[in-house]
Amino acid sequence: MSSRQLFRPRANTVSRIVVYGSVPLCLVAAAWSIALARSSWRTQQDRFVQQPVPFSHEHHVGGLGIDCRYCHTSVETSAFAGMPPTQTCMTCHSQLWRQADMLEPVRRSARTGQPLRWTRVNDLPDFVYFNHSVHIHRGVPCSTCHGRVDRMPLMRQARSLAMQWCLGCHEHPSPHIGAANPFDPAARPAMALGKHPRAVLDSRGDPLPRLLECSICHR
Amino acid sequence: MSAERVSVLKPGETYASATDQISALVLTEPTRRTWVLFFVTSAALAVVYLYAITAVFAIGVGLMGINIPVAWGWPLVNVVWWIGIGHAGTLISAILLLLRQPWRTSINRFAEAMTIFAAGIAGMFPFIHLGRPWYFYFLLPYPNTMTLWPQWRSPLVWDFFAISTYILVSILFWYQGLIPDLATLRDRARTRRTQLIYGFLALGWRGSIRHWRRYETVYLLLAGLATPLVVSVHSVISLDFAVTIVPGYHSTIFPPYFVAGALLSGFCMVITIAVPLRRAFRLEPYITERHFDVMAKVMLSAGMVVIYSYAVELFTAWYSGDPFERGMLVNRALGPHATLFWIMLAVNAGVLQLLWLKRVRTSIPMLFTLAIVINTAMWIERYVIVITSTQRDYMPSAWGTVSETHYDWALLLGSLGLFFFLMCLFIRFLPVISIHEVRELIHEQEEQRS
Amino acid sequence: MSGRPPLGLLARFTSAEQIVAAAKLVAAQDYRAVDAFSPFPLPELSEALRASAAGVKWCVLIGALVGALGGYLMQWYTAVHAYAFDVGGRPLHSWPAFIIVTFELAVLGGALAGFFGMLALNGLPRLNHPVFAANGFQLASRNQFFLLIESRDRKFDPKRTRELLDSLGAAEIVEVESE
Amino acid sequence: MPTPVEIIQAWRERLARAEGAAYCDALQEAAGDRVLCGALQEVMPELAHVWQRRIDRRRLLQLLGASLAMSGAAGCSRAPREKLVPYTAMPEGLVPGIPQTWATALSRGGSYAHGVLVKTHMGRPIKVEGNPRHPASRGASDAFSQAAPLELFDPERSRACTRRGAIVSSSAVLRALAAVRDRWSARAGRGLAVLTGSTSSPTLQRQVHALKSQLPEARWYVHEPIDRSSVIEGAALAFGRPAEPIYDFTRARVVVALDADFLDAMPGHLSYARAFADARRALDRHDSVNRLYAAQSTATLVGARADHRLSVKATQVNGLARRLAVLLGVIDDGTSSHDQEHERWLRLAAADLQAHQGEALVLCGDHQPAAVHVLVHAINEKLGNFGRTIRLIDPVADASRSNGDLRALCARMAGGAVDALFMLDVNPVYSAQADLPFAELLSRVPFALHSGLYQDETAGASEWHVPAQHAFETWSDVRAFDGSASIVQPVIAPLYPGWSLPQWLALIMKGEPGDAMGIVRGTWRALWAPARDRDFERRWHESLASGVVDKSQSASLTTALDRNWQAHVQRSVPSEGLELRFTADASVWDGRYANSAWLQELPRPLTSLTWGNALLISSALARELRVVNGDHVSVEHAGHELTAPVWIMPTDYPRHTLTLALGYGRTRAGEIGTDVGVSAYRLRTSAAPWLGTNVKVRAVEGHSALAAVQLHHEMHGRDLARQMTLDGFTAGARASHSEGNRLPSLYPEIDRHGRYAWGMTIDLNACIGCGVCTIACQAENNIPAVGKAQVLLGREMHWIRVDSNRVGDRGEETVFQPVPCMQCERAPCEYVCPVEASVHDSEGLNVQVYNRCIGTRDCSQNCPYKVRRFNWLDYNGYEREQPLAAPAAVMNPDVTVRSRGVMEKCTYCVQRISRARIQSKIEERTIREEEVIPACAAACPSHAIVFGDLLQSDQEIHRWRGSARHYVLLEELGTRPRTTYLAALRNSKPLDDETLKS
Repeated sequence: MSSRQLFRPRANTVSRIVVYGSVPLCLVAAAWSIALARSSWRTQQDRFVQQPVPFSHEHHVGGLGIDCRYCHTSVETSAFAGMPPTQTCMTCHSQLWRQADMLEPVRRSARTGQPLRWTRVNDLPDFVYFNHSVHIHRGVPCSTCHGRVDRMPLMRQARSLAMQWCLGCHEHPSPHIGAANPFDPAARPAMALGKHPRAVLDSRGDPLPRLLECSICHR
Repeated sequence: MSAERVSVLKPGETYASATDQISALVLTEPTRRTWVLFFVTSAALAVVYLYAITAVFAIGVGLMGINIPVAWGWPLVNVVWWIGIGHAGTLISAILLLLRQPWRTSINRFAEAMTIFAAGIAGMFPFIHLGRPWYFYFLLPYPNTMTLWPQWRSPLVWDFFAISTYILVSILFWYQGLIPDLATLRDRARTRRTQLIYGFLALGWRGSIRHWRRYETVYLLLAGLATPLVVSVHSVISLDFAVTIVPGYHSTIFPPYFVAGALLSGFCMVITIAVPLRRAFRLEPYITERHFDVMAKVMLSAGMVVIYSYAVELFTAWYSGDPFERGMLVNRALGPHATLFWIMLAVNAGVLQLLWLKRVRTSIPMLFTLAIVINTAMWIERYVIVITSTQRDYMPSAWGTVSETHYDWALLLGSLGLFFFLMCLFIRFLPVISIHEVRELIHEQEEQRS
Repeated sequence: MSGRPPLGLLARFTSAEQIVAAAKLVAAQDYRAVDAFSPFPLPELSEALRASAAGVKWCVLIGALVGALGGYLMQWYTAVHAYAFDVGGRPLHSWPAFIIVTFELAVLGGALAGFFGMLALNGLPRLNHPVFAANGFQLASRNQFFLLIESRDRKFDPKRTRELLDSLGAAEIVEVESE
Repeated sequence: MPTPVEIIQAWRERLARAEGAAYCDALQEAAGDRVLCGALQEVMPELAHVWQRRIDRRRLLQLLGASLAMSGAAGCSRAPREKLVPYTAMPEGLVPGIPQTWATALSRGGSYAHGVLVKTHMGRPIKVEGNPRHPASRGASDAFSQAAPLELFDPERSRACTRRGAIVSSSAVLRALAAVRDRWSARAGRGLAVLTGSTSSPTLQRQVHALKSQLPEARWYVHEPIDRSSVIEGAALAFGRPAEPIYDFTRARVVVALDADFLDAMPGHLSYARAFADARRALDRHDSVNRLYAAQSTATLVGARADHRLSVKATQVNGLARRLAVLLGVIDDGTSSHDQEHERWLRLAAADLQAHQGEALVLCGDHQPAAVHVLVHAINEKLGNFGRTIRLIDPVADASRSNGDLRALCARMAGGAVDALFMLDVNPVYSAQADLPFAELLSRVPFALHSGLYQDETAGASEWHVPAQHAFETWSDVRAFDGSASIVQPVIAPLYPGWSLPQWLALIMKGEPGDAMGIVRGTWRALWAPARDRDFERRWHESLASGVVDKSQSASLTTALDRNWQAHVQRSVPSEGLELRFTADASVWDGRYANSAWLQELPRPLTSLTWGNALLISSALARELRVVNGDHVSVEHAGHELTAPVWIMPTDYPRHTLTLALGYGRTRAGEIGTDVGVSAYRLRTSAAPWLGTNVKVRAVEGHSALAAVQLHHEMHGRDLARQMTLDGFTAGARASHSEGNRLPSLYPEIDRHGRYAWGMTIDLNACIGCGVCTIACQAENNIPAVGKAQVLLGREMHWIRVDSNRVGDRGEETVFQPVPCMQCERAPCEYVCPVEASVHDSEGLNVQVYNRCIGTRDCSQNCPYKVRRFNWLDYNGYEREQPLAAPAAVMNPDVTVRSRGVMEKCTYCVQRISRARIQSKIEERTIREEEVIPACAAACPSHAIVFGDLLQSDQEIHRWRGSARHYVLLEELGTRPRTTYLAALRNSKPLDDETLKS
């Protein structure tokens, strides 16, 4: 049998990296996957999507100052805020920008009766039951979840919409509610204006922990 | 004591002969036809296993024989059975080490391997049985965007931790035991490739006496940790059942009952493997009749505890006067699966008694058959516990049962295939007997003589 | 041969008794930088060379404590504070239910710490070590016993040390090159 | 308007252009695009079978895929972003996301309607509730109306006009029609025959009248497999004019039902069940409780609930009625019943009736011959029950203008006098009596047209088929058992081409369908004859809004017994040998509902059989024949033979009677309904449609597995479904063993600080075991049907099961027990769940978080009530096509559709609670009692389920829980259920000797 070394000295380092490095490696992998779940790649946050018509909230809300409810009619009464029917667009655009190519899909829809097909931007999983009306009624400003749409030339998802994010408010609702006019893009919750909405909530609704229960959002 | 120590090994063995002979099994021994036969058959079964798992994942657990009320079927039976088999290894290596039982030396290595493979397979079944296995990680405590954590009151979570800890610790224990022998193989290996492989796995072990000192200490401490662990594992498994309110599950005797059952089936499996191994690789000098005799005694004592547990269950049911408990027993004895119940009793309470006879304990063929028969009966015992309990529990209107499907069989036989497949590989590539401990034993024997 | 002084002298003994006796004498002549290699643990030998295992014991203890404490705190925090659920009306802090996971993690912690501690304190893995180059050292894993006196020992003297080892009945004495 | 070819070409190009996810979108859209579907139908009639079978996207994709390279298919791996498709013009009054409710009416079988409220979601009808303002419903509904939305969206509904199976355009039908019209209109309608089911529609009656006057030679025939002809005939014999009796159970202290299942089989059964239950509600021990005597010739719900039950042959009922009449002195006739048991039962009943003149009620089953009805009328007359507990009205389904039934039609067809036959909403080829060669005669008719919801047997046998419109798609009107009328209004635009019944009559008379609403309005304008147009509009809208036409129930007839009524009384001797009873099926009625997976899987009352019928036989007979459940026997009756599997009934089932339900053995019902069970029509003769006598039965080779849901009806001495005797109850006994004290527990008491504490209580004394709660729950909660094979494995998914438990010394009495989730306060299912998928909320709900569940099933293992259900396979068709999966359109958007591997269970309709909670928060008030009613409680005919908030002491549930009948199921387990029970009551008459003295 050879009496020569089986391994070169370098092998020591290699083997130590392999043995002792395995543990940190696992941790890094875990951290990476945890980070990935929060990345915008996963949550689709701040991603722009192709729409049939490049509708600009910045122009209509910020510029013209049209109220949210003009298009999203059921936001105060229903779970679903509502998407404007073609008619709503045509109330103005039968007069304004009648030739604009940009608006051709709208006019076609009005002509043929074939609806516009928008791509959902703020999309919750089917097993989550979010209700707009009750949040509006509690005075949660639209901007809390949708961001400053009056500054969005194209619509994008302003928040991660992860459960963690929902719970952020549901755990401590007080700082997020009681806005005088939730529809004002610049609306701010009561607390930010020095009022105390905690009382507001209790006088109206359930004890706070209720808001963390599964059955509030899942059915 | 001393008399024992001597008689464990056949006399006349030296460091050199032991070292050469055992390492030769791995390094120089030509591949035998029996081994190939075993290997191919078990590999084939392992493929069946993989197929069945894939199908169940892709189509649903509905492929197996389960329903409401019998929502836990063969997979759970298999978990309990395999985990039981996974007990003997650690017991032999850890507890007997603490008890300074020299006879463990020749069998602990492959018993530990057996433990790891069995526990690993046992660990797979809970996931096979999950409705949505792709979400298994919900059981892990990790920071997630739902801010949810495991529900720590659930015995299933305890299980998850117990089994994974058990597997990890067993692997550590086993690997540490291997290190000096890997060094031995490194030094005996003829080809460069094998030298490099064993050399790397040996982590550069050079037998320094200072290393040996720490090595021994940690080995003892690991044994000390593994001992309560091995007892805890099957106790925790038993809690899956014991903490429920199902008649036939809800019973305080379960933890010792399950541990004893585990030892019984575990030792059955050790014997089942030891016999052919010994024959095939001429290990008679190292695995002697005495080993079998002792293992048989362990089986017997464990078996008696199991019988006692049966008795306690019967007594409690009768003495409590609880109609549901009684109904459960009536169902076991006369219900749809009564035959299995009686087979279980006949074998585990009846046939087992043969082990009182020394003739039986020392006759290898008889012991071998007994081991296999009892192990089967132990599987049946788990079947009786898991399935016949919810089959007819509180509300007769909800009673019902369901019978197994091809997939249940495929998963059971397949898992056996995988197990023996891994054993074959182990036998071929690693020393089946702890070489350095044999050397130590020889050394002690010499000291005795001088 | 490199210019640097050799690592030390390696003496081969053929039996356990010999090397134990030898080690005792060498220690008596208060050589400090001495190591021995044997195919199996020899308690007398390690005593002779005052090999200590205190370190690994601490590793295991600390590992186990960290596991246990971490385990229990994790359960308590997640179940009571992070996200408290009403589970069948059970108390949030159901300590009896937390014991098992705590125990399992204690064992896991201890085992991991023990194993890796043992490797670390032994300076393993170390695939390349001068003694491997020494002639016939492979037998250290078979039936031969080796005693190494390192040249860094202040009492080390190439000539006298070799004589000493000779007198102790070494079957063979080789010089181990330094790395 | 582009040609079909162009349309398809356009799609080809669009798909060819699309890539990846966009490609998926396009395909999805294509699958949904009706224009494209229509086009494909027209250009590829060879694909007709595809349209006749279930549509499913995948098959459509295959078709499209075949015509172009599936280049972008790889993109399907990642789910495409969802689309938002707003209206182009928003319908007025619609608020997206908030369901609308419309009042209309549905009729079980053909004629007798009950009012319903249809909940539509974004225009899709998804749930049906009873209409509280409708006399026949009183808020309850039956299984068929619960399944109506599924029927509406059944992809196997007939979707196109066909001629000999090939798809043709509706214009082609009109052309062909025009041709034949010329022929008959030239001959005053000679050769024209119209076949419909029996109808109570005023509009149809008016149109038929018009048809007759316009075309005197035209013929109208009525074919209703399950009719009441003998009832009407009986009244005619007794009173000299056709009439129907209406019962008032609230006033009846003693009810004697002679083979009469008024809880299930009779028109008005919903309101009867409610009235009957109310009359024995007895929360307090001083409340009065009625007493029910029931003689039954097969297993019936009335028999199960009876205080005194008697099992007889159907032919013995006449004898019983006679004897009863004798005992009451109605007629005199020496013969006394030979059978001691019968005599005893009769004397008890007679004594009770005597004691309660004017507040008693005797009734007999619709299937009993007219002679028995005559006797019963006489008895009621004698007891002075008319005007009190019973009144007569004109027949609701007036058939006086008809030229007879199928037999008459066959005779005419045989004479070759029919050259144009319209079969509207009927399926005679399947349901014709065995002795009528209808199919054969039909083949000789030159012009045969069938209109129906499905491409059924008759459609297959007739040259022309036109899809009919579903009751939710069209205008019509219909009347209830008491004559009150409802306007049937559409709640959704027709999904497929076709015409409604009124339009068909218009087509036949005028040649064009006209507009259905106009026709119906015409009728009511004529009926109301309003002074001013405004009055009409007001009444019209009131009727639509309330769902019932005000003051439209028929007036009571004041008629005395006909002078020589006794002439019609018969002295029929009971038949020797075996008798064969035909019954309407609880799930498919006469076969028309056969293609509904929900109904097929709904356990039949008492037997708990699903997916098919079986020949019910007594255990004694089974012993003679040496057969076990499922073994085949051959039944031979009047020269017709049929092989059927047997189902053995418990001890109290009449020994010499076989029972076979109608409506099975369909051959062209669709993928779901075809070849399920055996067709009783093959044994049924037009001479005796309800009863076969001298039936021969012998065991033959063969066995078929019968999918029963409940395998054990005995309780093995466990006190689960409890029953008290009325005497015990009035004496102050309690049903609960713990006397209301809570059992001790090692755990600290729970205070959940909830604003509400929901609870449910189920009255076993009111439950009639009909099982409507089960299917109502299924419809509300998107519960999948799993099919016979899975049911056989014990994997049915119903969240609330109705156990029928045998109680009493000989297990001869039945107590029904609906078992939903108990919502235990100390739920055993929760602490074993490793992932918090099963947790509690502060309002006491044991919630199941589907999206968190990983399917360990430990919760079900640990549930002592075994009320949890598991998705063993992909039942909802997420991953691959599932023939039984309900179409997405019918799904309730408020409830998660569960995927494979998830545990599910009753959560007190948490979606309804949430909706109410949110509304109450917005209005800053607490939830009102009537705001949250779970689907099961809402549908229950007998108001056996009450739900409410335990914290608001003024709610009904508190009165229920205060009752001495209140108890907790398996209380000793300490699970603290929120769902509790009221024990059933048995009000048997004490045996005093003089009543028994003969």
